Amino acid sequence: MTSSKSGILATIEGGNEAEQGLKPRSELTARELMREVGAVLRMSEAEVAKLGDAPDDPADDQTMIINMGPQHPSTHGVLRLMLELQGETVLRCKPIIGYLHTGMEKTGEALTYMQGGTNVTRMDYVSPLNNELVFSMATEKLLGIENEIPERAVWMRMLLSELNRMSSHLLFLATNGMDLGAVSMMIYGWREREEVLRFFQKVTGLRMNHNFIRPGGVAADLPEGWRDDVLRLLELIPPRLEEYDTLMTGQPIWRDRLQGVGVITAQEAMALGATGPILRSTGVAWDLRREQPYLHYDEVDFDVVIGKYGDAFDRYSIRLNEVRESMRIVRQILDRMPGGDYRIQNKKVTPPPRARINESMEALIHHFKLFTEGFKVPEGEVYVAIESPRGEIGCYIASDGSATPYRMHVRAPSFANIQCLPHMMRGGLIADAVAIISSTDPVLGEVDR
Amino acid sequence: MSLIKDIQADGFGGIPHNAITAKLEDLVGWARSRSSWPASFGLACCAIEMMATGAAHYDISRFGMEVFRASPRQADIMIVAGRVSQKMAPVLRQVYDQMMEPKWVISMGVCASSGGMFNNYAIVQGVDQVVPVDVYAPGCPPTPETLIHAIETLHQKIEDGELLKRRTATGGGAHMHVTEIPQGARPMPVILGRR
Amino acid sequence: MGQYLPIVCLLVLAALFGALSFFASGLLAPKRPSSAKSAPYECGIVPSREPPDRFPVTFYVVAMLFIMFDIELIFIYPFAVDREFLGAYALWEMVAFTAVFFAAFVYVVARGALDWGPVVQHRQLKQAASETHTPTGSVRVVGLEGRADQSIETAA
Amino acid sequence: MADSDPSTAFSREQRVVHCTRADYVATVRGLLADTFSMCVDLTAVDYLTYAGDRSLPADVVGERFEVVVNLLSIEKRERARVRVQVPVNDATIATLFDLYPGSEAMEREVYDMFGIVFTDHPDLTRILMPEDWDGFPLRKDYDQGSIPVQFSGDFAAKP
Repeated sequence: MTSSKSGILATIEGGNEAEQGLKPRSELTARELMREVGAVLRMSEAEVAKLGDAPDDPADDQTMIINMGPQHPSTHGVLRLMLELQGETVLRCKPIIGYLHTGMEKTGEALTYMQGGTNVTRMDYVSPLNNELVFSMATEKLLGIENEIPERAVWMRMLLSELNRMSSHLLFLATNGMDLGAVSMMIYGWREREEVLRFFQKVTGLRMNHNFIRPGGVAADLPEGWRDDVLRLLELIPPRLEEYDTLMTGQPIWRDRLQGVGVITAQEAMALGATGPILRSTGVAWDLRREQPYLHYDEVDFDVVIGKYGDAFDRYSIRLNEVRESMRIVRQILDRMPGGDYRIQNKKVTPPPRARINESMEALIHHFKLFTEGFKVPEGEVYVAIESPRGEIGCYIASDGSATPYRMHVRAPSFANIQCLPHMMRGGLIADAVAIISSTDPVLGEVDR
Repeated sequence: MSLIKDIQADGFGGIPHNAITAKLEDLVGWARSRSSWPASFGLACCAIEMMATGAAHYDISRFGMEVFRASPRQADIMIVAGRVSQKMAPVLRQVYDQMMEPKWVISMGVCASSGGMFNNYAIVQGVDQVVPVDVYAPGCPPTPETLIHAIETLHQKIEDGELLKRRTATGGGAHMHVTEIPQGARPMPVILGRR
Repeated sequence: MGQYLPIVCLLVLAALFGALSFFASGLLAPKRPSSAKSAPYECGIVPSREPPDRFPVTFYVVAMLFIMFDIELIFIYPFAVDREFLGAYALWEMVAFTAVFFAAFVYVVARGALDWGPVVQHRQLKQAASETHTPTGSVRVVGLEGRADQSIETAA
Repeated sequence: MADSDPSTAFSREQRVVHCTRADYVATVRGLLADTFSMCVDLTAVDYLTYAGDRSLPADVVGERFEVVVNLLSIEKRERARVRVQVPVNDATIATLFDLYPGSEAMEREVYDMFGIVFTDHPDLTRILMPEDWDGFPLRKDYDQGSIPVQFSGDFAAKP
């Protein structure tokens, strides 16, 4: 039913999404309430009754449902949480998403494989290079050329993906600090992130949304002097991380705010499909770079960082130490970066260099066909998953032989991690709710796609 | 006296513009432009660049915008940073309505300005269909320098804007104010003053 | 008389500044009253149901405690200003006065008025042995700083 | 790898399990018992205008919709993909919520985008689109909704 009232003001009422919202207890049947109180996991009736806050008759509704809405400083973008509160204790929580739904999967079906990178890179805009990597690897697996990518391109992809993991975790440290009151942490976190972004700008030309990793390799070669830029980065950041340790890890206030908050067990994390630092904080050492190695991750040695308690403090320490691990990997990549070309020399996939177009007619035809129509990908469907800073990001492409993917679906780690929020927030305070949202480090661009 | 009633009705706008009050208008314009606080309306990738502009390296607190007010009650400029989806448009309009006068809007990034590369069902093709926009910042995402340039343009516009009543009898000049959208009418364009 | 002049000037300036800033916003801001501006700010959502007017009692208890101790402080100010003049007797009077309040404070804290919200239990994860995935290669356990029970030895 | 389960096929050396809607939950329950403890992704594909051949095994008849479930076994470090055909006139399929609670939101997204109804799903409402949005955007017959670019070169056809 199209909304009857016309004009701008009519759309305002449409914003409360009654159907998707959290219903007050008086409108819920006992069974629905039993399910919601046990959050997503099917708890047995006995366990839920033990929780004790399902009122005998929902009529005398002591609780208050408020909106931690789309425009809120601590929801990391446009996540909206409807919280049911008893005083300051959170009883139930329902994440409502879709406020940044951009129809990227529909747009992905209209763009050719060459242009797909620009669309995918805007999903997880905090680690764009990992999106492009998973899209390019899926396309290459469909083309069947995933083993013929030149060595230099593979190592460059690893270098950029690890540096992007560092910049993404630095952003997490900044916003996590600011959410919990350490406002100056925002400035420190961004000061380091600017250094990494400056390197990205020098290599890819852009600070974000680079579209640099493309099917067949990377878009351009590393500029001169990239090695001492990376070395400067590797000397600059470790002492800064020591500063973070003294500013945050060592402080009793920080520990009390994060320890024992948002606890999740391994079974719950696996049942909810949470991956990445959330799964590793429960002690399960599942890191795709180690368990299902892609690129050359089996040739570099690094530690998989896991936690023991499954709470927000573990997730914070995991991400802080993953920056150190990434730097260790980058140091090894520096020594092993081979020469050679940076893109596969298969004419059907890689456009010819600009200079050759003036000389040979064939290069001009290839150039024209690749950029107007794009290359055709054989039929089939494939699912490729890599380890992004937030967890397992997967790209499922079904191709019907034409130059545009028939169906392009990206499995976003934050989408599953956000579904753990109701489970982790149950019984905590609102201030803990802020800490828990920030500890799952959601990026709404990839949640809503 | 009609002057007192005008002042009560429209505050500063009620005083007629003349040689004496011109300096007062410049003072008020300067004061407003140098201490305008942005409402953080961070939606997508542009929000990350907006935060980078707020952080230490580019630091817009040099221009008086050092704190991003979360609640619209204390904000003067709304920076729409990111793509506005169909589900988000009512929320954007509601937050804009709840902002206190005088208020301005910077549409940051091509997605906010014109729908950008997402010309599809889900994105509002240009945020000026929802809120009247004063300055458009190009780029995807605009680098912090571009955003600072957009902020500077807006500051210049705030300073030059007319506040006092003009000689409306002869139609010369006009108020610089945003007329409230009456119930159910098409959105009214922003009437800009011509000195 | 002369010694009171600075105080009077300060008072006048304060009153002037207060009035000026009060009326300036009325003068400078164009008046555009609208229903949205008077509505409560719900992060951009128009609430479909009003919030219930009943608030849990714990807010009320904390408010009362604040008022009680605030007024106690107000009584201490005049004593603090003139303690030499008042001598030792007033000092002991003040100590008795404070002791009475302190007793009330101890009783209130003992009754648990100040422990706000759920007590955070450091729940140690009961790790089902079979479930844990046997990691290949080197694994590093972090997040152990300041944990209550340090008995957990780090994994291999 | 258990070869006994119904029609295991391979796409680009990835294990794919085809099954019918009837024994969909049973197949997934079998995989769950066989250490596939994590449902990583649940999505759907609309094969209305599919040109190529869908490499379906002989006994599976291709319907318009196809629900694709990606499972992950942390023990055996393997992935499996379950593909189920769903006809368009009766676009309903059982929910996996009892086996994998995490699939609740993914099923809501598939319902929101394709209109496939998941029977006895605890909370089947739209998740990405606004409440009163009619139509299912990711269906192939739902047009992309893009506004024609004003400058089209032929000046005569100015709107």
